[in-house]
Amino acid sequence: MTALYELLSVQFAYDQAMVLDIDEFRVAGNTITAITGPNGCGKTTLLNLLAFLQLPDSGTLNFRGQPVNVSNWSRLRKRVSYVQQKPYLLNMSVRENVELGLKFRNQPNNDRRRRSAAMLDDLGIAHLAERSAGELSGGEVQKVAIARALVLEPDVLILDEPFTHLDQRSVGFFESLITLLRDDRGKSVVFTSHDPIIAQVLSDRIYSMLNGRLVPCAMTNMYSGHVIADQHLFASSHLQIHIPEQIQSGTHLVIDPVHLVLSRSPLQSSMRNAFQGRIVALQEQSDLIKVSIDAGEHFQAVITHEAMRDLDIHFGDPVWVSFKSSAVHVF
Amino acid sequence: MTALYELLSVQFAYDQAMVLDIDEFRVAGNTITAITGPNGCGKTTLLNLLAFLQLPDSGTLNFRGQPVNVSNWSRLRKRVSYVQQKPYLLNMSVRENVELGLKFRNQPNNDRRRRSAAMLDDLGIAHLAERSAGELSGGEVQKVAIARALVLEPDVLILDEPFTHLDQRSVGFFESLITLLRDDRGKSVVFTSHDPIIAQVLSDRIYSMLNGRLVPCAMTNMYSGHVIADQHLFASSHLQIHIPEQIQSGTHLVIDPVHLVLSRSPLQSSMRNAFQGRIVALQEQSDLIKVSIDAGEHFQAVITHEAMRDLDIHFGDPVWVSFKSSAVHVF
Amino acid sequence: HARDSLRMATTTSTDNSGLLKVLHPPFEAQHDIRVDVIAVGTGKALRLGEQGDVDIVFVHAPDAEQAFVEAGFGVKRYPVMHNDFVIVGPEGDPAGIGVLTSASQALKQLAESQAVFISRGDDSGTHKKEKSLWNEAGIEPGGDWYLAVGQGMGAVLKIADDKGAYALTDRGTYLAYQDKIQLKVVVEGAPALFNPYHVIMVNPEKHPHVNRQAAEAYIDYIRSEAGQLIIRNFKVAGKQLFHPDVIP
Amino acid sequence: MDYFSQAIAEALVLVLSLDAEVYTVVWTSIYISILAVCLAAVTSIPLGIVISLKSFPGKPLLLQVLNTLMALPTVVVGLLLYGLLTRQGPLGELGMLYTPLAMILGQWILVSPIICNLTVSAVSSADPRLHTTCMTLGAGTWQQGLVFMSELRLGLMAAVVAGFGRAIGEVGVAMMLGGNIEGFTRTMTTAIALETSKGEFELALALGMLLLLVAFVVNGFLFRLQRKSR
Amino acid sequence: MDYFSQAIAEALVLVLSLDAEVYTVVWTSIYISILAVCLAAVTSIPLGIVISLKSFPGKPLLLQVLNTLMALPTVVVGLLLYGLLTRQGPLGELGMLYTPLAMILGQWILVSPIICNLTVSAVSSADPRLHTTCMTLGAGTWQQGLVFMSELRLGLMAAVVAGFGRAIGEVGVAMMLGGNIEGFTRTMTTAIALETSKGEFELALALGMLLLLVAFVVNGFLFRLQRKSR
Ligand SMILES: Nc1ncnc2c1ncn2[C@@H]1O[C@H](COP(=O)(O)OP(=O)(O)OP(=O)(O)O)[C@@H](O)[C@H]1O
Ligand SMILES: Nc1ncnc2c1ncn2[C@@H]1O[C@H](COP(=O)(O)OP(=O)(O)OP(=O)(O)O)[C@@H](O)[C@H]1O
Ligand SMILES: [Mg+2]
Ligand SMILES: [Mg+2]
Repeated sequence: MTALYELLSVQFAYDQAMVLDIDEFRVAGNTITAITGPNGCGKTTLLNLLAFLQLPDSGTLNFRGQPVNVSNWSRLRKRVSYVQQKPYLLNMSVRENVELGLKFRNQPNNDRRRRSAAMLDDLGIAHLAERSAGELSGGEVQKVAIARALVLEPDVLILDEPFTHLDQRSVGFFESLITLLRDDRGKSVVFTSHDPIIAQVLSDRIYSMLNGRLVPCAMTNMYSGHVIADQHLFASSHLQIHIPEQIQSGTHLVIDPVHLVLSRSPLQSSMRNAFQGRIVALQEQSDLIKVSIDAGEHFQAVITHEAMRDLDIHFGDPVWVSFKSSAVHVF
Repeated sequence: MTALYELLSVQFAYDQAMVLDIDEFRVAGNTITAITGPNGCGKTTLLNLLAFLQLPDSGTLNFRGQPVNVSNWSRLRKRVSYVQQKPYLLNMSVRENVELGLKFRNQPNNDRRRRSAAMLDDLGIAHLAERSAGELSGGEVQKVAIARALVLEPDVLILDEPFTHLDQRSVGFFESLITLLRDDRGKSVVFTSHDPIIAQVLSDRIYSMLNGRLVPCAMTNMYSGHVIADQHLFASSHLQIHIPEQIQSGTHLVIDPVHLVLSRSPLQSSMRNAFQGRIVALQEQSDLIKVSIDAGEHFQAVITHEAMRDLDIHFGDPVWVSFKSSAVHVF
Repeated sequence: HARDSLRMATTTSTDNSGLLKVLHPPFEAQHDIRVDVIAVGTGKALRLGEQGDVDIVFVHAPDAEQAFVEAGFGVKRYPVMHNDFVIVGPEGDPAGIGVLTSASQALKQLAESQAVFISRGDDSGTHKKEKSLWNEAGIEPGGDWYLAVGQGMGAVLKIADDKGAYALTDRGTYLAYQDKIQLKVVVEGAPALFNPYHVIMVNPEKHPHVNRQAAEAYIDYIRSEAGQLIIRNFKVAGKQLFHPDVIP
Repeated sequence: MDYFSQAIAEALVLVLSLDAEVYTVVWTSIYISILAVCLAAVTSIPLGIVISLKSFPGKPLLLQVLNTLMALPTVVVGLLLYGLLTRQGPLGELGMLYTPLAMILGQWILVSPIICNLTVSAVSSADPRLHTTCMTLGAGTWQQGLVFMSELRLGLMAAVVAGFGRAIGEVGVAMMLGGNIEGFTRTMTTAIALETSKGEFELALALGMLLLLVAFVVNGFLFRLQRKSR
Repeated sequence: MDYFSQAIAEALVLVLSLDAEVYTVVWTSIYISILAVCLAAVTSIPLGIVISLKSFPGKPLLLQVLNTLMALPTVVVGLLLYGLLTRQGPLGELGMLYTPLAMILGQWILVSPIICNLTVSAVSSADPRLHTTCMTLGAGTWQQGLVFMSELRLGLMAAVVAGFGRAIGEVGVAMMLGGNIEGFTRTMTTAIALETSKGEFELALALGMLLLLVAFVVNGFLFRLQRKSR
């Protein structure tokens, strides 16, 4: 099966400053993809490409195997919906805003009415339908913007920090809605978030961005520091971590939580890195448990309930964290 | 000592719709106050009053004991800084934006330069100083807006969802900055947030809002349902909770986390409410531990390390949650 | 407009006097023709004829008219009526030209005394007359005292009044403005101040769409006894403005 | 102040007398300028939107030219069209000179740069997210134009009102192309010019007041229209 | 097309001959209209900002009146000021009639409603957060006005350009209050009117082209100014 999106050697710059520099990035269909990363790393810019608002300066952007260019992008735009980071509502009623995309698709009037009403009802903002868009609270604006995108029932939903301004109940609702879109409707979702937990829980794939580059893993275990080249070490403020020999430079190091191994005592193994720490947080998450360990740096590991029981580790207990040098990304 | 803010019988309506209806609300000086609540409950409207952007339709709004009115509010505005929910940057450079408030206060040019440069440096956005405000990412805009408010060194800082769009590192930084402003500089902060953990960790006082009314406690343990009046019970979807006799109606019930009592076995006590559950999350927070219990409804309790040790409870263990009927708020 | 129409270009002074308002209705009723009057400067009126945008022109600039006909733009000039130019000036006549009977002498004296003179400066009939008078006097006017304002007659009178200056004007416009200004007639009746009006049909050979029938009917009418009597009887402020040329 | 009180008195007489001649002149002014402005709005608003949304080489130059065209004196527009419509001119055969149609054409040319420029300014001052929002919702070119019109209605209404003021208050085009023919192409402004040249300043001023009254009523009507469309 | 080619040829001659007389006329046009527009901008932009930010009873009426004043025919402005400045009038003693000063005054009156209205429209179309941001930062009334001017500079520049176009292209005020006195108050537009009345249409048109050229240069200058101020 061809990928939904395929980006190869894509670069993008505003004025002179290079903002995106992506070697290879693929999004499979019927998946949820999360993108996290610090402010200004290029998340929004990437989503602008995925929503066909901008074209790469160089490189290839394919959608379902088809190269995107100025001649087809306005047509392709009708197959994706994009909720921008700071959504703009038009100076009309909430209902008219939600119906706008349907109007552009020349849906008949009563059909538009029905679908917008159902959507507003679903999102619990039916009472706002006839309110002017200028008279909404921050969270209400966000909900209307999401409704405006969802009502189009697009193949792909692109959401830039969709949960900002939403209260907890709404966040929960949208989380299940997004999962439902993937599971029951076969849709795909790409979203950004600064909340690593939401990104982790919700997505099939997490990508981290830094300075315009994509790294396929969560930002959870990210440390900044420098490479000590001839010793094959990475020095963060509190730890020295073994890294693969070929890596010569980089200022950030990331470890995927699933590659962390926990044990009550030091392990005799091929894993070059092993640190002792203390369990400072435990959290149930779907069928897994997220464990936070303070070992100079904070590590987050994800283990099963059985593993937890077998290990017999508890909140506050000392514990060892080990991982192979090949499990780290340096960039 | 007179309160910093005092609101008595304050009401505010947009057009016809009543949005604020506050019996009594006081903010003490040199404290951090958090306000949480669902979308559209009136948080922003309340902050607009506290920032002297609007006056109540009726009731009294006092600032340091002095009634606020149209003749003094523009003067009082110079003593508070307000970061709005969706901050607006002017179409000039970042530095000029940050210096704007100082310019309005007729600070000399070199003083403005120095203070804005220092502030941008503190917030890690010195490299953005000469960038045009229109060319920033979402989080960068938020940081500039916060810098623009902080550089004025106001007595009172009012922040509407200040952590939206910020990456995790920046959130952490601003959290410590806010604490520092209170502890070392004697300032006061009022902020809103949808993140109950941030609200809890950061503030001296948490208020919850619902439908324009203020309730002085966190939203963490909030359940919706209805009052069964003659039995003095509140029925949520999963539990029935004993409530004070005088309460006749209400659709929401809230329990302050600090009033929850945990035990390994049922307690013989005056506490009318006792439910059995299971520990599903543990999290270290400053000197305390936050415990989440699933007992039909989710309860969040806060206990000390010693209490945790004495009780000898662990992740996944069964546990009893008890509280007095007088510990609940119904509204 | 279903009715047949005759387009006439005329000078502002003719139209402004109000003569056409009484002269035309009998003609229009009799021939069921509507006369569309386009009142503009003399130069522009002749130009509109040249371009073929009107059927007939009714102006007072003998030399220009001559040239117009000779160039073949117009068929023939018919004298219709005349009145006269006058030189007006501030009360008391500070330049003392009122005693002179020759217009060019009067202008010469004006130039010598450096009294302010306002000129139309717009190549209109009046302006052309003024230039020929200066010519006769052998003077090339210029300097601070000579202001060419390039406007209509009324505006010139207003400016002259404001500045306490002299000006050459047709009598009709002066009579119309008499109440609004303090200027007085200082020189009149000199033969050189004669001001004849002619009507000319635009040449249908050059411009085939010219409404020849109506134009000829109009010329006949305006030179008929009926037309001429209306001209003679037309009065502004109790004074006769125009003297018919066909009837005595 | 005799001058002004007399002018006001004459204005009252004009309004109250309901003279058929005055009525014709007022009506000619109104319908010609309204038609010209409608024509200009229909052509120039879309043009302005397109110009400001597209980027193409020579755009700054085009904008500067459009700005410059706002300085077109009415007489020059009159002269230009005269050159086309005179019997000798390329369109002379149509016999359009000295008809209301010619005046409408002239005022259209006069008003178009104003409406076009102010449209460009309204679009450029709009929130840039308006454009991207339209794109993300899949708007076609036409649909996007309609959305812009509705979203920028305040600014566009100001453009139309400015254009209307220009059209109803101008005299050069009406004079050159209409010819100020009584009962046919005489408008309030050409009548004012005529009375002024006759020295009937008070009457001219009274006509001017009448013109402002008419403009006031038309603007009130436009305002109501705008408020309704909200 | 003889008419137009002749006009273009005459325009070239006008520009290339650098005739002192032509130069005087061009310069008179420029300095009078620029001074009038500066005066109008200085008075009407602040006024427009205040009007749109304050709410007071009668505001809709005031706005409608301001809109109406955009329809002021130039001749009517001329008549009004004439009534004041004529020797018999209340300000006659000043002897201002038929001077450049009177023309500047007249064009100021003419242009002010345009700039004021377009300012109101620019402020009303601005993001409402601009106002609240100023307030939260503690801006005084004056400071806020300055911020609005800088923030809305695009729209305000459009207002000024429209006003300049109106001023340099108008003829009624220049004619009535300036008197078209050669070498003193003759502007390009009054010269055009004069040549037109003489029937020298080609020369008039050539002058019109010259006027547009001048306006083009001035607008280019304004643009550069605006870009610099960014
Ligand atoms: N219009 C623009 N012109 C110039 N630079 C821009 C523009 N928009 C964004 N940038 C810069 O490009 C970089 C990437 O911006 P982008 O908005 O993609 O970041 P982001 O990852 O979405 O950040 P955030 O988490 O703050 O939303 C940033 O450094 C930003 O300053
Ligand atoms: N300008 C306005 N005109 C009319 N109603 C308004 C206006 N602004 C807000 N409201 C309404 O007032 C109520 C309170 O709004 P407010 O912005 O204070 O909510 P909030 O608690 O800040 O919500 P959020 O969490 O979404 O930011 C909402 O129902 C909102 O729809
Ligand atoms: Mg972003
Ligand atoms: Mg809010």
